[in-house]
Amino acid sequence: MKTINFDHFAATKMRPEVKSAMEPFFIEEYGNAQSIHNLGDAPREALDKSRVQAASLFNCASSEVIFTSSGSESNNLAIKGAAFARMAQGKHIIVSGIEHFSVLNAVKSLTKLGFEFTALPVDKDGFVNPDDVKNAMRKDTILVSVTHASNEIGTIQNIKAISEIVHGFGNGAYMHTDANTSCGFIETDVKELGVDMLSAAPHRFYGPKGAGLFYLKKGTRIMPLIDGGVQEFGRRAGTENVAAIAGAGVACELAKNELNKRREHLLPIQNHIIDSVLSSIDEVYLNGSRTNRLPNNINFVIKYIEGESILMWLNNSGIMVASGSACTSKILKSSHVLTAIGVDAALAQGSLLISLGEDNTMEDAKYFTEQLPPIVQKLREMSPLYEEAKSGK
Amino acid sequence: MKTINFDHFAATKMRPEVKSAMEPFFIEEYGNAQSIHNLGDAPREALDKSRVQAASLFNCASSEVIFTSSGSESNNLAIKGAAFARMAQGKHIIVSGIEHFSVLNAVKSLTKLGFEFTALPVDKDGFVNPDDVKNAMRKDTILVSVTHASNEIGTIQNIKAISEIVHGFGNGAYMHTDANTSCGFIETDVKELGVDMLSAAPHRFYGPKGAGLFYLKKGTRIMPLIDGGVQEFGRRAGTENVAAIAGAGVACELAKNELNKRREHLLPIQNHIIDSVLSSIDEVYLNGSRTNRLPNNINFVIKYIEGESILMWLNNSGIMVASGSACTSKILKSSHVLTAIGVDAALAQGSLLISLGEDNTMEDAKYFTEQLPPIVQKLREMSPLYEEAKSGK
Amino acid sequence: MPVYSEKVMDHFQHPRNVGEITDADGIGELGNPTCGDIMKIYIKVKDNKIEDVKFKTFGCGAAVATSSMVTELVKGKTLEEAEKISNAAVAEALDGLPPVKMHCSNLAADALHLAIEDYKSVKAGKGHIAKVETCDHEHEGLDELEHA
Amino acid sequence: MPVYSEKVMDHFQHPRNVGEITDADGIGELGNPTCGDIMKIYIKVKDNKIEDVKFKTFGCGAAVATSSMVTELVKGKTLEEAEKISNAAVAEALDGLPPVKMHCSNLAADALHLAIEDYKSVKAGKGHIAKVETCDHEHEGLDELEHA
Ligand SMILES: Cc1ncc(COP(=O)(O)O)c(C=O)c1O
Ligand SMILES: Cc1ncc(COP(=O)(O)O)c(C=O)c1O
Repeated sequence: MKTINFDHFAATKMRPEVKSAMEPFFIEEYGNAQSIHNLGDAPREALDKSRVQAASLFNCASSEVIFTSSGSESNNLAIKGAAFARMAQGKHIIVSGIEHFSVLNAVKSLTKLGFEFTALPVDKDGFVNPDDVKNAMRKDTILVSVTHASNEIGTIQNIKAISEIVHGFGNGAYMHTDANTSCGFIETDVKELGVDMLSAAPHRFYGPKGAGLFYLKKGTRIMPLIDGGVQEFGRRAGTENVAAIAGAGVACELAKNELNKRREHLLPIQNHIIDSVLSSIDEVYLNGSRTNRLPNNINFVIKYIEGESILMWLNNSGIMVASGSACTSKILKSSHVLTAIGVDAALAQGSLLISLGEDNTMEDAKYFTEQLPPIVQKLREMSPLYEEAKSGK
Repeated sequence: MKTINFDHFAATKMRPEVKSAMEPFFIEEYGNAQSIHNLGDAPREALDKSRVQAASLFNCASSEVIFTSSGSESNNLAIKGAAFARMAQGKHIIVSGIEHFSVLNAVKSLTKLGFEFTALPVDKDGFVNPDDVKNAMRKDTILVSVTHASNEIGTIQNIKAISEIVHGFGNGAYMHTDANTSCGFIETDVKELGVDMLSAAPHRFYGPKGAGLFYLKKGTRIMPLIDGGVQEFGRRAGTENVAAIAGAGVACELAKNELNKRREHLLPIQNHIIDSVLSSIDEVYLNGSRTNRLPNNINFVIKYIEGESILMWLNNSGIMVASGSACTSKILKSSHVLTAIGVDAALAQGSLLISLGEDNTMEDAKYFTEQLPPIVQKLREMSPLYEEAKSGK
Repeated sequence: MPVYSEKVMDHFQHPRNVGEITDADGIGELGNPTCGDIMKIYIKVKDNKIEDVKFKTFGCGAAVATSSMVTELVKGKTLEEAEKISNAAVAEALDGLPPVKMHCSNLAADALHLAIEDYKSVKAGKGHIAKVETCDHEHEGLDELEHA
Repeated sequence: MPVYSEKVMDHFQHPRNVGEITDADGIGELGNPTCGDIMKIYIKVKDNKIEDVKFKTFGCGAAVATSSMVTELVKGKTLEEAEKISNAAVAEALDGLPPVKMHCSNLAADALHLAIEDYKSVKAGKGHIAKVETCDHEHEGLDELEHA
């Protein structure tokens, strides 16, 4: 049976070009990029090249690119790094309520060290209102972090407007955006976005696991999360994962070149799935903005049934999806993003999260929209909630 | 020309078995280990397997193994993680003066948050005196970190004795050891060492870059360095670098099986180089303990000449070495380890750091001991210091 | 998806005794949609034996499989025998459940016991018992994972 | 090791004018072994021209190459011409130096100027000038790298 990956937010298949760029650095060119003898040459050049490729995707200088190990590390570096560097100026941080846990838990853990944070509300489509940012800004606000596009509901924020407010406040507060979901699929031009820091994860756009990207605008002060040697301009110590970084660079180059092509490929598939599911199954809702949305994200709530069961049945049909239900989450809580946009906790159990990628075809979409309705039917027939609803209880 | 890697502390060549274990996880099994659909199966199993392999090397439970991205990250997790988790108990940390920068700079950066540290002296061979640990312990000491074996002078510390003192003090202080240089070459049995935390770096023993190991004894409380998802038992968030972790596991298994073989292979080569250099070149000294020493480390001081120049001439002969000279360090300071064992700053410029590995042969050693004396001679003839010394100035 | 045993997968994909019993003698309902699982078990009792049993479940794979398994285990058993079946026994009959599911989706025996209680309550003229709302598994998952 | 240009490597491997001039007219010595580099330049002056020049250097590749290059650049030049040669000009003649070396090992022109000063001091009857201890490049390297 064919495997259809409709869960690209969990994993994308690395491009062959990416793998080829990594290959020399496993065995032949195994040297340390910091070595000044010959074994360091090829690794050092690979890092330089990759930095240029990433810088081109972000429209920044290569000296503003720092390689980390993951999107979570980049987010933690932004939040904790800026917090520790600027604690003399203040201890207040603003985030949106729909940030990824690597942002939310980072700010929560800072509260143990005396920091405070404001979590901004979002509207029913998941948008942060820039006016709310303005109202939340305080003299002691040192950092604002708002995710570029939600990894659950795909809503794309108006980061430019938020950055302008943050910088316009005039107290030197930094603006960070978590672009771990958006990067590779929509523009992530740091000048256009107006941010001081940006996090991205090449493994989300056909690059390797093990490399994260971090844009740090010249002049932005952070403390390292990982102290030690001078790697990454003294901002992130540790022997560099040369192969992963080399691959990450290629993934950035591909992303830059293919952004339009990717959108054109994904949009019809996304549209087909949304339209077909909404019309063929009753009591199903789309979460997130219908228009200002990533081209590769779809999030439904299917009433009366539970996500893990849907996921397991789809898995049986060779279709891999995710869910924001409590049962599918390792912390056994349903999605805080769905809660933030006002989805009732019981309804959130029926969440279905589809994320598309370059390997998906319109046939995949059609196969999925055929497979889903009978699964929903079967699970609803087994559901005491559906029974109650039908009997009017 | 043949390339002889005498700088294995910078980089070791990955074993083919390690590469094979990684291979499936680049493209075919590209899934996310956290996915509950089929794409998550192989990655999850790979992590489990690798954890067992690492646990076997450390003689601990697999639930006590946490994968990080590097030795530096493991060290930072130990130091900052324990500091933040236990700051209510106290804010004093003890380290040795010859720790790696990923330990030293981590404690230094904690001082900005109100922590204090004591850096213990070492004797001329680089040993920490356990009595000094005893004297440095305070009621508010929460953590002691001493490197298992020095990455510069190879001296192996008596960690067991130090752990006993730390735990015997009775205030609940934790004991961490940085085994990033020792692991894979001497025993790193955490029960035997008596430590609560241990850091290790598979890329140092024929494993891949991009994976670090961290042993965290059951019951030991730390705060994550990277907050976010539930990966690594909630101790280290971020999409797992499955390939690197799979490779790391194999490197651990190989290390466990080959520890004796490695020592038997390395010792004669080490001995030949030490004996030959000390007898064929005058005014050369060996740094570090002659007996209680890693089998793969050699550290000389060659008077009157400078490390980078030696390194460049050896590089010309196909021999890759390192140095603790200021010129070879990216922070432009000569080795703090040599300073700590009492080597004069000027002498430290002539430091030559040789680290051996499985690809080295006795022929390599002989070739090196032939090549070195004329290089030393040439550089000394060019050296104003040598001129002064000879003329008795 | 081998997080689940083959037996769990079998019961999930081919659940036994799904449905309602319109003239049930006892109904046990347990759970809370907020937390993810609701189980409803219907029993038909004759001569102190569970003559028929059916279930409806809203929940994850483990919830469905444990519901299915408990119905299979108790069919034809006396009430006393049925009361002795524990959640742990159900999990064991399924060749185990992943640790994270042990305490949250492993409630089918409890639902069965409620159905028996309901039957007894009605028989004693006390009427039906209430649905039981559980959410004891709503917790910070990370705390669970503490090395403590 | 292409951190260094080919010209640097050439001068490092084939340093020009290594040695001492026993009856030198001027000697300039600069540096400090603690920081890594010491350069000593000997000049022989005739008719206001640098007739001969030799050097000894303790230091890294850049230190050796800049010493060698400066001797090549000034041989036969007038003292005035030689005084105009800057460290930057030496680095440029070598097709550049890695940034980290620019300020620490790029002192050969300074040493040459000291040799000329020494020559003038002796000629003026004021005796030899002192060796100059420099360690201005001793700094926290990381600060250098600050994004500031
Ligand atoms: C003793 C010691 N600690 C820490 C490290 C840092 O390890 P990594 O380079 O993997 O971050 C090293 C590495 O080189 C080391 O030798
Ligand atoms: C929006 C967002 N932020 C952060 C992350 C964390 O990235 P990583 O898994 O690479 O640590 C993710 C990843 O899944 C994400 O979607």
